[in-house]
Amino acid sequence: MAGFNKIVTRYEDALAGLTDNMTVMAGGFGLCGIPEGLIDQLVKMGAKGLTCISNNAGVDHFGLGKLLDTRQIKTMIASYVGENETFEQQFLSGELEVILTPQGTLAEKIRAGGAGIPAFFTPTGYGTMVAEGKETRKYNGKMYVLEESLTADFSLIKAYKADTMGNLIYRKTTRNFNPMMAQAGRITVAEVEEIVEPGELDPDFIHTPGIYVDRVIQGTFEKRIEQMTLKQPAHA
Amino acid sequence: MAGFNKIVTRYEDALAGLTDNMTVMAGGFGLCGIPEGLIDQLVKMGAKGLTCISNNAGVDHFGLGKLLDTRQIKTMIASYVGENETFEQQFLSGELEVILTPQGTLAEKIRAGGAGIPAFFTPTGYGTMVAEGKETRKYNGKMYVLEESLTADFSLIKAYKADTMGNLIYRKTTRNFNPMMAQAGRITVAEVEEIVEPGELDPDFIHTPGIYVDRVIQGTFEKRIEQMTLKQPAHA
Amino acid sequence: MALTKDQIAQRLSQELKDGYYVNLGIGIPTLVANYIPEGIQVMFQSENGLLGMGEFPAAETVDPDLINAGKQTVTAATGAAYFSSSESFEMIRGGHVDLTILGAFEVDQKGNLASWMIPGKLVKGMGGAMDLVASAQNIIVAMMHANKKGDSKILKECTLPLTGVQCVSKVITDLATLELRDGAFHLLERAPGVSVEEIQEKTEANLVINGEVPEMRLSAPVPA
Amino acid sequence: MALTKDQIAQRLSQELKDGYYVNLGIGIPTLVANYIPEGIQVMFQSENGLLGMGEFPAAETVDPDLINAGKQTVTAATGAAYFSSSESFEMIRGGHVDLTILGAFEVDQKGNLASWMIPGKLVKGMGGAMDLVASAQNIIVAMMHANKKGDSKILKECTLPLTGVQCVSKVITDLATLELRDGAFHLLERAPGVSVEEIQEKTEANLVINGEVPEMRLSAPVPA
Repeated sequence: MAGFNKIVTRYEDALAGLTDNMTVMAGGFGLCGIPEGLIDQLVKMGAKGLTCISNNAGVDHFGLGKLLDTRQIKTMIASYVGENETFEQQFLSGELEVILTPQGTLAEKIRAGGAGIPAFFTPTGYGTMVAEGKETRKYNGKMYVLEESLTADFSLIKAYKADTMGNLIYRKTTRNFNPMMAQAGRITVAEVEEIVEPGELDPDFIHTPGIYVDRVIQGTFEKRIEQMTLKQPAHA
Repeated sequence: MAGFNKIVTRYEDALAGLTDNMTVMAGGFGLCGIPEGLIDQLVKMGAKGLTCISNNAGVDHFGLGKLLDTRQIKTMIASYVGENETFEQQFLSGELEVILTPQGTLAEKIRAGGAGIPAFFTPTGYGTMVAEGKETRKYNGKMYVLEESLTADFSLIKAYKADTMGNLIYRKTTRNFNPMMAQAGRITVAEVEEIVEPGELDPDFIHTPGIYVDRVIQGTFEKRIEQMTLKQPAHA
Repeated sequence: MALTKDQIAQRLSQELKDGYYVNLGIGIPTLVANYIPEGIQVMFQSENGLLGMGEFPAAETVDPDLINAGKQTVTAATGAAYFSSSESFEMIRGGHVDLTILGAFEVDQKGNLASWMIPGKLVKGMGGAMDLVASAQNIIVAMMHANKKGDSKILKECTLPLTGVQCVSKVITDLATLELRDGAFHLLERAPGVSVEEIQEKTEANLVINGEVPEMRLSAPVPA
Repeated sequence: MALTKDQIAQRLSQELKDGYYVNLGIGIPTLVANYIPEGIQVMFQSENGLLGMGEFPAAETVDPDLINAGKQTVTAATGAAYFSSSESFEMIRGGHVDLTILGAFEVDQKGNLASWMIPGKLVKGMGGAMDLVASAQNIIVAMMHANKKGDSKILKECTLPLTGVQCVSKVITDLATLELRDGAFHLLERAPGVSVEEIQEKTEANLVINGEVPEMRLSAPVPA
C-alpha cells in the first residue's frame, strides 16, 4: 500500500487490528446502506465485548443482528432497536447494555467526534430521561442539554463508489450515518459497490474526502428490504 | 411566488426587508465566491449600522470593501481583514468594531447557528486572547473553550447553479462559507450564475437543499482575482 | 361519530400551507400525504436524509437504496435532495422545517408529550421523535382522544416517560381539534356528530369551551 | 551559513512521509511543495476548502473560482475534493491532517507559539492559524532563529499575543533543527557551517546539547 492507495482485496485485511472490547461504528439506517460484508467478517473474526454504535441494531439474523446471535456486542448505542427478538432477549436478560440516544443527537455526537468538538448543547431531550444527570443551560429563553461526542476504534461504512484514494460517494438514502462515521473512526473501512481510478469522481461532488478513509474493499450486497411498500397493493 | 418558486428578478426584491442595524452574513473567502450583485444592492439601499459576518472584509473598494466606503458597517466579525486601507482607518479611529474570530471557530459558530446548536466546546484559541472571558473545560486531558453560535437576519450567498426551488450547487473553492451561511440566515438570498428547472440538479449532489433558501437571483460576476500566481512568470 | 384514521389525516391536511416543508411521523401522520389540498405544494422531509419524499414506488421501480424514516420503500419527488443524518437534523433542530405532524400516547396541558416508551414493555427507542419535538416551531399532534377503555389521553400531566416538554400547541384527535393556550386546551372544533359533552367527558385536562363549537369540515372525499 | 528560505523548505520537506495529508502555512511552508522527495506522495490541504492542492496554473487555465488559503490562484491535483469551510475545519480540528507546517514570530519552551499579532501595528487577524495549532497532532514550526538585530525568537516565554499553547514540538530555523522535550529545546541538527556556539548565542530558551551535533543534509538541489 504505497502513497494513497487504500484498496484491500481480502476482508481479513479490511478489519485487521479489530480486537475484543473495541468500539465499532457501523453505518446504515435500518438495513439501508449497511456494510454487509464487513459485518460478516466481524462475525467470522469473533471479536467480543464490542461497544457498537449504529442507528439501529439490524433485524433478527441480518445486519448487526448477526453480531447479536454470536453475542459479540456488550454495549449498543442506538436510537431505535425495534423488530429484533434476539435483541429483546439479550436486553431483558441484562446480557446487553443499551444506551438509547435520540437520532439527531446521535448523529451530532458522531459528527462532533470526527470534528474535534468534545461537547455541544442541544435542545433535544431536555426534560426527559435522556437528560438525566446531564448539565443543562438556558440560551435565549430555551433550555439545552450538554452532550459529549463519540468516536470509534473502527468505523465500518458502506458507500456506493470509491476511488483508490478513498474518496467516496453515496447513493440516495444509503448516505445516512456513513459520512459522519467515516470521520469519527480512528480506522475507517469502506465497503463499496464499485472502485474507480482517482480523477473519475468529480471533486465538486465527493461526499467523503479520502483523508477520512483508511481502507477500501469492494463488496457484494444483498440489500434486503425491511418494509416493501408499493404504490399499488402487492399481490405477493 | 407560488409553491416553491424562489426566483426573484430584481435586486430590490432580493433584499427587500433588509433594514438598518440588522446582522448580515456574506459568503466568500477573500474575493472568491462572494455575492457581488447583492453587495452592490446593499450599497444602493444604504442600510446602516450593520453587523457584518464574513471571513474577510473584501479589499479596498471591492467586495465588502464597498460597504466600508459607505460606512454602513458598525461591527465586523471576521477571521482575517488584511489588505484593506479603508478598514484600517475605520478600525483605528474606533468607527468600526471588529471581532476577530479564528476561521474554524467562525465556520463552526455559523454552522451551529443554522443547526440549532447554541454553543459548543472547541480547542481553538485556548490560552489566547480569543478565550478571554470565556468558559473553559477539560476533556480527556485537553483544554477547550465554549463558543456560542451565530445567526443572521439576512444571509447573502453566492452559488454556481440553482434550481427554481432553491437547491444549490457551488463550484470549486467558491463553496467556502456559503453553505453554512445559507443555513444560518433567517432570510437567505442566493445570487447564482445559472438557474435551471427542478430535477436538473442530481438529488445526490446538491450542496444546499432548497429548504434553506428563500430567494434566488441570477447575477453577473466580475470574479476579481486577489493574488494572480502562475506556474511560469507572467509577462504582463 | 369519531373520525377514522383517514379522516383525521384529512383534517390534518387542512393545516398544510403552500410552500411548506413538512415532516410527517409514522402512523396517522403518514396518511396526510394522501390528502394534500388542491392548488398547494408541499415538500416532505424524511429524517433519514431526504427532502422531497414522493409516493410509494411501483413494483418495478423499487430501490432498496431509497427508504423513508419508517424504513418503507419510497420515491423522490422532482427537486428532491439527499443528505446525511447529521445534515438532516441540522434542518430539523435549526427550525427550518415549517410543520411537524406526529403521533403521541399522551399529551398534557403543560405542552408535554409522551410517545416513545411504555415502561414494562420493551423499549424500542425514540428514533428522531425527541429531536423533532424539541426543535419544531410548529408541531401538531395527531392521536386518539382516549384509549379503548375510554380513558383520556389528553391529560393534566403525562404519566408516561416524556418525549419533550412544552412543545405541543395543537392537537387533532378522532373527536376534536384542540389548541393549547395558557395551560388549558381550547376546544376549536368537534368531529361531525360528536357532542361537546362527549369531548369534555373524554378530556382529563382543563378544557376551555367558548360559545358554539363548530364541526370540522371534511371536504375532500376519502379515497378508496 | 544560515539557510536561505528555499533551503529551510528543503530541510522541512524531509519531514514529509509517503501518504501524508499536509497543511502548509503561508510563507516558507508554502515553498515545501517545491521539494517533495522522490518516491513519495503527499496531498496538500488548503483550509479554504480543498484537499489535493496542485501547482500554480498556467496563464490560460487560471480560474478565479479556485484559490488556496493564501488567496493565490492554484490548481487541483488528481483525486482532489472540494468542501465547505466548516468541513475543512472538521478535518483540521478532528486531527485528520497528518502534518502542519507553519511560520511563527516566536516560540517558547512551554510549547507556545505567537504568529498572528504585533500590538501597535494593525491586527490582520488569525485566519485559520489558531485552529491549526490547537488541533494538529504533529506541528512543525518554520521560522528565522533570530530577528535582524540578532535577538532570539526561540524564547523562554513568548512576548507577543499567543496563537496557541503547548502545541509546538519541532522547530526548523535557518540555523538549526530543534525538538521540544521536557521544557527545553534539544538541538538535533546544525545548518551546514553554523557552529553550536552561534546557535546557543541566538537561543534564549533552555537549549540541550547532547554530544556531537550533526549538520543537516540538504540533498536535493535548489531549483532555479
